[in-house]
Amino acid sequence: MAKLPGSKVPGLVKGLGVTLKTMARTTFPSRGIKTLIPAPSKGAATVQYPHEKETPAPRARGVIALKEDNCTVCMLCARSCPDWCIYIEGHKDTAPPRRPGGKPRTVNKLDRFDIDYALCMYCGICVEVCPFDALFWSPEYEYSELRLADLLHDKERLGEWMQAVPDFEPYEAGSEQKVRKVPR
Amino acid sequence: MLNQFLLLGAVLFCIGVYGALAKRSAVMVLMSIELILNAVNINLLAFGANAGDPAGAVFALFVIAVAAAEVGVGLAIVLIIYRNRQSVDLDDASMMKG
Amino acid sequence: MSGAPLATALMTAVELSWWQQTVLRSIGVLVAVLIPAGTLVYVFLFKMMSFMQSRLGPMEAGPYGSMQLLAEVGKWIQKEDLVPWRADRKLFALAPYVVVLSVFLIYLVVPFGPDAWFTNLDTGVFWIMAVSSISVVGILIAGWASANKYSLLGGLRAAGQLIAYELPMVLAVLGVVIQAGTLNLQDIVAAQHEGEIFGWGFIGNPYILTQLVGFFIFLVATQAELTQTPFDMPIAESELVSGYMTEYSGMRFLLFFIAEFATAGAFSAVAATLFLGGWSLPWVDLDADYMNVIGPIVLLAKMMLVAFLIFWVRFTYPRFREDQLQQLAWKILIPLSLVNILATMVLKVAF
Amino acid sequence: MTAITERQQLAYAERQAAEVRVSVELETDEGMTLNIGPQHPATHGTLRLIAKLDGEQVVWADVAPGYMHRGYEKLTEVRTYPQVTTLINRIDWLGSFANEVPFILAAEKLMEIEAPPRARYIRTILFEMARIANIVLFLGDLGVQLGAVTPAFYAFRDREHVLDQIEAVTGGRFHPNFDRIGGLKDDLPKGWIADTKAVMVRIRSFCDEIEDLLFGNEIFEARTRGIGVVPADVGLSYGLTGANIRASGVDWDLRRDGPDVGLAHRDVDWRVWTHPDGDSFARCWVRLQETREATKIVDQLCDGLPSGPIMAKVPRIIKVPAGEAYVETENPLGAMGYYIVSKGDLGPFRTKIRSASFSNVSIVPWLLRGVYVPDIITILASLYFILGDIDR
Amino acid sequence: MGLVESGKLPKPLTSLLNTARKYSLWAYQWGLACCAIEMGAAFASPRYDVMRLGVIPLPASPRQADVVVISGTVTDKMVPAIKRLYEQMADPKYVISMGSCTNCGGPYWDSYSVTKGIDQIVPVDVYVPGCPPRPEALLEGIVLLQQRIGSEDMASRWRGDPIVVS
Amino acid sequence: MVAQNIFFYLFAAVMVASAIAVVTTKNVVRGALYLIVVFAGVSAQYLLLTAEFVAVTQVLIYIGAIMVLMLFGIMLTRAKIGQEVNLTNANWAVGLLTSVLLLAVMAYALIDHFGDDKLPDDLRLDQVAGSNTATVSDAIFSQYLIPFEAVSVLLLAALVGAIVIARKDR
Amino acid sequence: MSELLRSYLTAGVFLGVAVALVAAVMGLGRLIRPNRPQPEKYINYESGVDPAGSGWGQTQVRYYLFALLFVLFDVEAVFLFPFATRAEAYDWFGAVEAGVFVVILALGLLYAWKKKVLRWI
Ligand code: SF4
Ligand code: SF4
Ligand code: SF4
Repeated sequence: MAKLPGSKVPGLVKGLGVTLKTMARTTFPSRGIKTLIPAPSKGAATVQYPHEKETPAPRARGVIALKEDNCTVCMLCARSCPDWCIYIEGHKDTAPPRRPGGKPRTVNKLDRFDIDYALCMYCGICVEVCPFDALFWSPEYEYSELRLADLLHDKERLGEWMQAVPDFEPYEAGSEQKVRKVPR
Repeated sequence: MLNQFLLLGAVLFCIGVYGALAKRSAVMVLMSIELILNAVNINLLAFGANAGDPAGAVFALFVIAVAAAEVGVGLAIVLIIYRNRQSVDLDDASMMKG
Repeated sequence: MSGAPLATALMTAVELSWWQQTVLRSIGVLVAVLIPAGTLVYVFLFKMMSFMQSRLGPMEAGPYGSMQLLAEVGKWIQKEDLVPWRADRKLFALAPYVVVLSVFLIYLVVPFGPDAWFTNLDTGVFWIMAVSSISVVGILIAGWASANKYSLLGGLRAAGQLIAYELPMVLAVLGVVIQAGTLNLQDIVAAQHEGEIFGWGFIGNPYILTQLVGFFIFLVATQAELTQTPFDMPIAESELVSGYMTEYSGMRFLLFFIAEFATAGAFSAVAATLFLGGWSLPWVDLDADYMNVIGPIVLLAKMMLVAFLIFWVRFTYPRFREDQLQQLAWKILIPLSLVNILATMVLKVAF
Repeated sequence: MTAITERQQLAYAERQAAEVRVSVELETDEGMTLNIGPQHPATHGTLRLIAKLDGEQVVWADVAPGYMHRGYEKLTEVRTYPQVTTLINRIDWLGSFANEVPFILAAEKLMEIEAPPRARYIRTILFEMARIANIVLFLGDLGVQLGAVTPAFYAFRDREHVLDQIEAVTGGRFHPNFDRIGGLKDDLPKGWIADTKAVMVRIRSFCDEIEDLLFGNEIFEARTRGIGVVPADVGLSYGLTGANIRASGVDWDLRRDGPDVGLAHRDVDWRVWTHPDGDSFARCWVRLQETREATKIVDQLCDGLPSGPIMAKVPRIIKVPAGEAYVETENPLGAMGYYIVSKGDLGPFRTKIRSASFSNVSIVPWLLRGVYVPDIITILASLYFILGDIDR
Repeated sequence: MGLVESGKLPKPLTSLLNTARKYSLWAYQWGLACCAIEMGAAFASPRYDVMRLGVIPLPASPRQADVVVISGTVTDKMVPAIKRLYEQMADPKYVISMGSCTNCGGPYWDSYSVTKGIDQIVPVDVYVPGCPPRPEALLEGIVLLQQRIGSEDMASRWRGDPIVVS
Repeated sequence: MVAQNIFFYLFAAVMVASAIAVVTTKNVVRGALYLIVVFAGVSAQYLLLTAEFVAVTQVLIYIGAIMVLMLFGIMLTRAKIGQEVNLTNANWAVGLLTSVLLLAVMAYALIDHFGDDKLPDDLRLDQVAGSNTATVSDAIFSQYLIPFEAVSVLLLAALVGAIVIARKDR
Repeated sequence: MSELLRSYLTAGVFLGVAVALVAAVMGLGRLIRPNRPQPEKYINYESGVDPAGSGWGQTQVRYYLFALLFVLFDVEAVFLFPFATRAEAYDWFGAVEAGVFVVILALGLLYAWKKKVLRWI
């Protein structure tokens, strides 16, 4: 491979060509008749963040949302979390019977469910192990803080993320997986 | 009016001479020599102006050229001295021959 | 009356004393230095570079980021400027001044119109060459006074490179001078306007046509003098942090920064004057009064053209290695320009 | 600022003293020493290189690693297998998914589980896409190291699309944690294959662009050709792997020549590129070609993707039977392998990680002797190591 | 001793200076680990193009940097270097802590060689969560920092007393 | 004329001061910088003598070239920063004496001889085409042609010599 | 005072003004910039570790040689400039003379080239 294939034109010129082409494409994106009007903000690959935002993939692991009603304080997530960054406290409580006349059930009520996002490594194990569909991933990512302590989200805050949880997408052809539903 | 230039030249010249005699660092000596040459140039131009003759300017140019050559060779020698024995001190340079 | 003032109108309107004029003109030069420098930074460093990389560049500060530069200046002014303990304080402070001033002095002799020039030296081009070589000293001082390895290496490299490319530049200019038969920039412009190529004087004779070799040598040399890619060894970020600027911060760094782009402007202006006919337009009467107004615009346009070439290359190429850089200068450019000179002499005399 | 604890202050002082000592003893003898790193802009990540210069020429150089040591092999001993999987994403952080594969394969080997074909194919696809994401970044970074800013921007521009695809499947831009013992966490979302093919086309055009912009450039060639030549035998004796050794003309690629570890590379046709020169240019060039090959592999696999389950039968609580297994695969940076010792409980008893970059940098002191300062950067860039992969 | 520290600056001038600082943040190019790649994406990827916000990733020397994004795993061996680099930056200077590792150890919370949180070493202005945070998350952090700068009282920051990190 | 005088004395003062600084400073690099100041002054004096071309040449060659060479030389010989060695040798007194005497003699001679000479009221060194450069050029290419060619040979010789010396033993 | 001097005096005045302005801005900066000394702020930047040694290195002779070449050729250029302004007037005679001048120095470059000075040592 002494010489590169097909470099008849001196590489220096070629290089200039590449950059110039990109510049032209950026400044004058092909928009039919309006092409001649420079419109860099259309031509550039840029998503101007504070003003416009791209939508991450539905599976994106942005932030964990908690469906509080589903959580039976079983602690599986907390125990399988590699960072031990889930803090759960609960107490037993009696709920009215399902059928009238039945005897009251005992249910576990959440007192505290915190996830420390300063420590979380976004691995998704907790969501995976949760047997009762209480944890979901939301692609939301905008929760930077000025104080480290604020990165600890309590169960209310985690609950709020539920709105941002998208539905699961259908699978590619040839798959045998069943599409799950997000409890609303 | 003329000799104020000449006097200036003279002063610079003498400062140069002093430096050339009294300095140890070879580089400093070279600088002093530059001073001398400049003094000479001033005189040349002064006389030239006095006579309204470009010859002064021309010779000043020649002197500058010579100075350039002189610095070049001079510094080269200094470098050799330095490389041979990590110092540019003329006192011990003169002590050992070469 | 001294060398004609910034604009004759100014003179006739109010009869200013020579001193006042001069001060006014000096401020004029400063403006003329800063405006192009600023434009270059914004148009090329920010916008053009971004577009070439399919980005947008500064957008938030002002509409399309037009206020960005003001922000920069405001920021740098309130930035603490540090002097390392081991540095030589006085020289450390002196260096940026030397560099900046050498740039300012270049602008002093560039004409913008038949009467719109600051001072019309008989030794125009020669003067430019002389003052532009002063910056080398400044850079050497900066590198030395910082007492930092990166700075020292960077400073020496920069100096070595600047002098290596000063020479081709001087020689390339020499070709033009031989053709124009004068050092005075104003006359050179005139010569290009009235000149003719072997008797064919349709658009006059912008020397880019007859001095093409010289023009390219000049461009390459300029690129190197600006220490821009592919010749940015002295400030090679991935090798010598920021070269001789490593220890500088605050206003002093801003000075270097301005100097860099002011130099870019200066050399493109010089190139435009020497090779593209300066402020003159073909078929337009040279000493028409309105040229005092149009001239600067024309010159700026030509300047931008040259600057575009320079920056286009800057954003495209990787950088040379130190030795390759020197070899290019000594083994190709200088012999080439020598030949160019000889050829020009012969032709000049022959025709 | 929160006060530094006693312990930290002590440690701090100690380390500073150590640094000074290194520097001083280097300074005692002639010439000047240049510290490149720990956070020299050139080394993304924090390799520290100490070079002794004569003028601009390196007379002696050594690498001071350990600035990114995170104690992986120790950490794996206190994690369960699923937790280890997510942890080791972060070893070579550019080709994350590629890190999971050999570990999972080793575990599967111990448990004598076969992942179903569909899982194997998707694994391989993601494996190759990790390689693309990795090397595309290398190509861009290369430009920056050599002073050309633009290639980096192009690289990041087109890399984004690959990451988008990876994220669409795994949910992580480059820390997927998607591989599971016995299969995969989830299946592909709808329309993914079509998008991926489009992206592969983009990547190929990017390769052409880079070839015009950088590789065709005479300056680039002048900078890299004949610089940092690694003879095949020296390279082998230093344990170079991957593109670095292939660039020295050794035609050896685990994906083709290694034992069949259960990836789908053998089902598709592609070629292994080599280069006779063994200099910096060769290394970069080989990587460029590998990117192209990778895109081809992905395309073919996408076409031939079998249907079926993505998970074999595995117990809910994974306990790996006692035993030892070693599996290595051809990662973007070279051969990467895990040696797992299991005592039959939830996590590995001991893990030895063989990472490619570590052996790749071990040649640096030999390679840097007698080169110029600017070439240091070229050579380091073309060797292409990743700090996390060196120090683990 | 500048006017600013003595806090003798008229309000409008202060806000003017703040605005200037806000839109000209030179970021020091410095990557530590995986997060550095996402930072690189935010800085160098045309899709995110941090230059729009006035963050200019030019300087290679801390002397000319205004903000440093500490991105990635901070090992104990790295700490002194980080501290020195921070201190070598010229005031006013800001720090963005990016990623779980930098925030407080992240995946290596139980590792023997990793520093659990950079804010033990240098004062941090903005914490960006994520492992790695996606580039937009970093952009959000930067916007947050800009808001902070815009409304900050320089006197209190620069009167020499260290910034308290709560 | 008056203005000329003012400027002359101004520059002269600066020059003499920095010239003395050159030979007395303890730091070689600083010395070099003072020397640059002297050169600038000299060039200004040339201007006062209307030798425009030579003045600019002075800047180009002395400041732009020779001093750079000097600085290189200094840095090659390891001028340490803030290094305060005694650069003056044992017999500086002799040197001082010599130069002072020399100055006295010269001053006497000069004042005695040129005491009352005036420079022509408007100095004009630009007879040819009103350009000083052209004048110089004509002078060179008429009666000083041989020296002109000699200079080129001299430069060549210097080049060869310097290279031979500097490249010895490497 | 004569045209010439005035035109250069302009340069002088301009220098003064420029320096004054720059200095003024510097002063402004001094007024509004902070000043927070920190223990390590003033140590030289060396990639974050203690600067090894004094920060001084012996540089190569090659720099000197290049500088030397530059000086000599610069002088040559100086002599060529006046000629250039009058090239026409001298006709062939001048051209030949100058040609000889250039060629002789070109020989010098050639010599340096042959002596491998131009190669990076
Ligand atoms: S994502 Fe991982 S680290 Fe974060 S809370 Fe869940 S299990 Fe723990
Ligand atoms: S695993 Fe699910 S149900 Fe159990 S505690 Fe966690 S969130 Fe609640
Ligand atoms: S936070 Fe996560 S992605 Fe960032 S450096 Fe740490 S491990 Fe890597």
